[in-house]
Amino acid sequence: MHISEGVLSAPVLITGAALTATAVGFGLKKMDYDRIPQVAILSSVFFVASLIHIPIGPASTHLIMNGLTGLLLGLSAFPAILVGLILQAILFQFGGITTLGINTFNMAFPALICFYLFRNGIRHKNPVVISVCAFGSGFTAVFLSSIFVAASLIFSEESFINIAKLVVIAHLPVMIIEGIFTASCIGFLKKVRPEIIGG
Amino acid sequence: MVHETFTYGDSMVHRLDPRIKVIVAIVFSIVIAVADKFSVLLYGLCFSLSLIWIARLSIKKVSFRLMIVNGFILFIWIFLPFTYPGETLFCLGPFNASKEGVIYAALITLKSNAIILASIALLATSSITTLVHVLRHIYVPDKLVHLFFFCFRYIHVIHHEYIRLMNAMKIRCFQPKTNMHTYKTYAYLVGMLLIRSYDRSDRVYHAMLCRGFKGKFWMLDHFSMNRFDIISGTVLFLIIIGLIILQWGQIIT
Amino acid sequence: MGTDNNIILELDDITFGYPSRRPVLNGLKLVFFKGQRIGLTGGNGSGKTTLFHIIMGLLKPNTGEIGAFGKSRETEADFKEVREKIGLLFQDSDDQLFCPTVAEDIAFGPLNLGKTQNEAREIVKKTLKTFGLLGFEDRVSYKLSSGEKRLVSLATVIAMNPEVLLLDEPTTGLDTKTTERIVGFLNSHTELSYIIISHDHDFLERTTQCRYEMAGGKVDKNN
Amino acid sequence: MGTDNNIILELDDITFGYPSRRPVLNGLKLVFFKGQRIGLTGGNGSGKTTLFHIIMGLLKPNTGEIGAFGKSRETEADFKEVREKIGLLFQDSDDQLFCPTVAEDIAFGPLNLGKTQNEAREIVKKTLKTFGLLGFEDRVSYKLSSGEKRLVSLATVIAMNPEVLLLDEPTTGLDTKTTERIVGFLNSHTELSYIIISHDHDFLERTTQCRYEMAGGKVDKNN
Repeated sequence: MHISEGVLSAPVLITGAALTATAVGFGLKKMDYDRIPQVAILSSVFFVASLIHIPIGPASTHLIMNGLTGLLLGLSAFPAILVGLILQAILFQFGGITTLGINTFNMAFPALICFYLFRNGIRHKNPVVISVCAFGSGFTAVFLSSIFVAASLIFSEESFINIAKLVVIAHLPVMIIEGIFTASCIGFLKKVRPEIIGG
Repeated sequence: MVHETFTYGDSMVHRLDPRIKVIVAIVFSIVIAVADKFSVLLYGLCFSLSLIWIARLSIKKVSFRLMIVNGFILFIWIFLPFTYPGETLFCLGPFNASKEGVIYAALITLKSNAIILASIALLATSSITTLVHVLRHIYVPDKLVHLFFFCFRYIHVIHHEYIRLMNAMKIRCFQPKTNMHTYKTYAYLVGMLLIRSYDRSDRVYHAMLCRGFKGKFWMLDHFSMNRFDIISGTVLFLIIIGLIILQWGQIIT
Repeated sequence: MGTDNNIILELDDITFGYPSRRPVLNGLKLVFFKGQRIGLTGGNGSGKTTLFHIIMGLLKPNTGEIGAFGKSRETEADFKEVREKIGLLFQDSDDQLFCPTVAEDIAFGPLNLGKTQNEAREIVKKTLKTFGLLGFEDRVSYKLSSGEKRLVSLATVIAMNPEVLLLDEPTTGLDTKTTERIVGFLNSHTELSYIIISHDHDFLERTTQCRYEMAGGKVDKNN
Repeated sequence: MGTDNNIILELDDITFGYPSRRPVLNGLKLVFFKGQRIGLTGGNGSGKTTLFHIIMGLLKPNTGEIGAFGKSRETEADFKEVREKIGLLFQDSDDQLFCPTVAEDIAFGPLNLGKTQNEAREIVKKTLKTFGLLGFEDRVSYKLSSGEKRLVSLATVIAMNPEVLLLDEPTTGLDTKTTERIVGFLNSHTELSYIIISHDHDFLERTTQCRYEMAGGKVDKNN
């Protein structure tokens, strides 16, 4: 869900950059040097996994996983997602320098929201609650991201409204798949290494 | 997967001090992103194209990257002319395309391509390892620089683990389809990668402790500017200042 | 490619390598017949594991032809059928097991082959019984001991009911008891043809009829 | 703890394990003297790697006492000194090489020990020379071949000038030439005491004086 370079207006770019800078600064401050390897190596997993193409009907989508990132990394999600996007920008030219701020914000803020909404839910004793919360996290994160992307477009230029609507609608099946994916993944971690999700 | 496609070469752009390249890329991108004059954007695109030309990058590979990037731009061309208010330029059935809409879409196309081409020419022609050192020099927070490098470093290792697990799925005749079995299988694959990475990050941290880690990362200095760097840097900045004057000069005077 | 019904594999002039390094396989030839039980030895880096991965279509050779079950195999689609009939045991069990529980890991292959959940459950039970692992269904694969992981990995392969096995170092690091179980399994399933990579000469002595050696990117018949 | 100056390590009654699993180490005893060169063998999962990590203070034993260099070692601060004198080569080189360039990886330890940038650069050069890797300074660690990675990993350990080495499978997956280099290094540095975990009997034969085996969570003297 990257917005390309050159599309957004200066105020939106600047707001995105400022919000991201603040949140990343805060995330870094809360992250000890000792935790750098862990946050970084998990970010590598998200980077590699984002290249997996998952079929939906005749088309396919790639995994976004910001809900899962939020659940596992909490406050570190902001720096982690920023790092992932910088790498994508340099290696594949997905997005670029001026959109780094807003693109990071659109992906990472929903991750953070899901962390606060669902972190207790995925530590619940009842496996049904865990599944529902993990699904909720995957679904909500993508939903909010698409809303934020849409909002960034509309704030830049009102006539982007149709494209903005399309972004949200096109991501509806992705939200469901991300929900299922996140629920299965958290279920897996819960069974195999519950320490990871603090359960 | 994470091949640094444009990194290796022996052009003037490849030899230029990477600190200059990164700063030029950042300033140029910002100027183009906020500029709104056709002339400025056209000159900007020419600037990026000449950098690509000087860097002697494969036209085929560069065009391939542009194609991917312009996917989103295509959407803008499909929608924007018909929704942007203004004087009607042409009609397509019941839809009226406005002249202003077409101009706006063209501006976006120019901006996007100018910035992407500049990023390819200036950033992708340095290795990530070099860029990591540059980031440290331009006062990016220490922790972020190390997070960035560690992430890049272990992408390679994890990609190998990913291939091995994909092979394990393949030899058991896994076929991705639109069904729960497929989504669950991919979730297990990612879950397994996450668990292994947790364990690996512990081991890496232990290896750091064994080498006396006390909360500080080290980097050795690498860069030194020569005359070529100073001259090229000055030329590049003068061009960007020219673009700025062309765009906003009248406002100041 | 040969049309002899008894030929399982026919590799001709296979070359494989990475740019700017010495080729791993270099003009390799191999014919493997139904009923054969071959032990494959050779030094580290001699290309034994690479050979197995080429046979399964996980690596594509730079040059050469691969025939399997009477057909030439080139595309990903060709190898799908090969993978239904040949089971590969990876050198490292951690590469083979990725499901949360032992039951799910063993059921994965059969489900991919179109079995129903109930059929898969039956297969899991039967396979676990074969390896003396009954009661392991709900154990977490990741937390098994390395011997148990090895047996479960073999079980995931056997669950797909293959005609042919390629076993890559099946006994490395195993205790005598687990090794005995594998020997017992192989010797009691005479319908299976297989190639075993191993450094354990004693094990090969008891499970194979002949010994091939890999060197210089080629397979040499030893005896 | 003993006061004999020649004792490097003295482990007494060490138990280590994870909840609800069989303990990995179980009442382990080990005395390791200056000048000793021990080969350590044992099946997968027998606890060899765990033992090394316990010695370095990376894992804390559930029970038991660890003495090193004449002092009892318990806290993180105690082990800092241990880690300056004992160098551990990890089983997986990718865990050990975490810096952008080879030079930075080798300089990391010396810089942490308080050397200046210039001194560290000298050490890098000297160490690379020892392993025949001159010119590798600016190579990127993740692009090295597995043999080169192994040598650079060993170089990062040696750069800290340790008295004792713990080498975990130093030759797995290495070609003969690289193995020879490691053998050459070990045999020409007679001042080093070490314990080597390896499955490669030939390599142990050439580099160690005696063989210990791990089984049942304990170390047994073999000869």
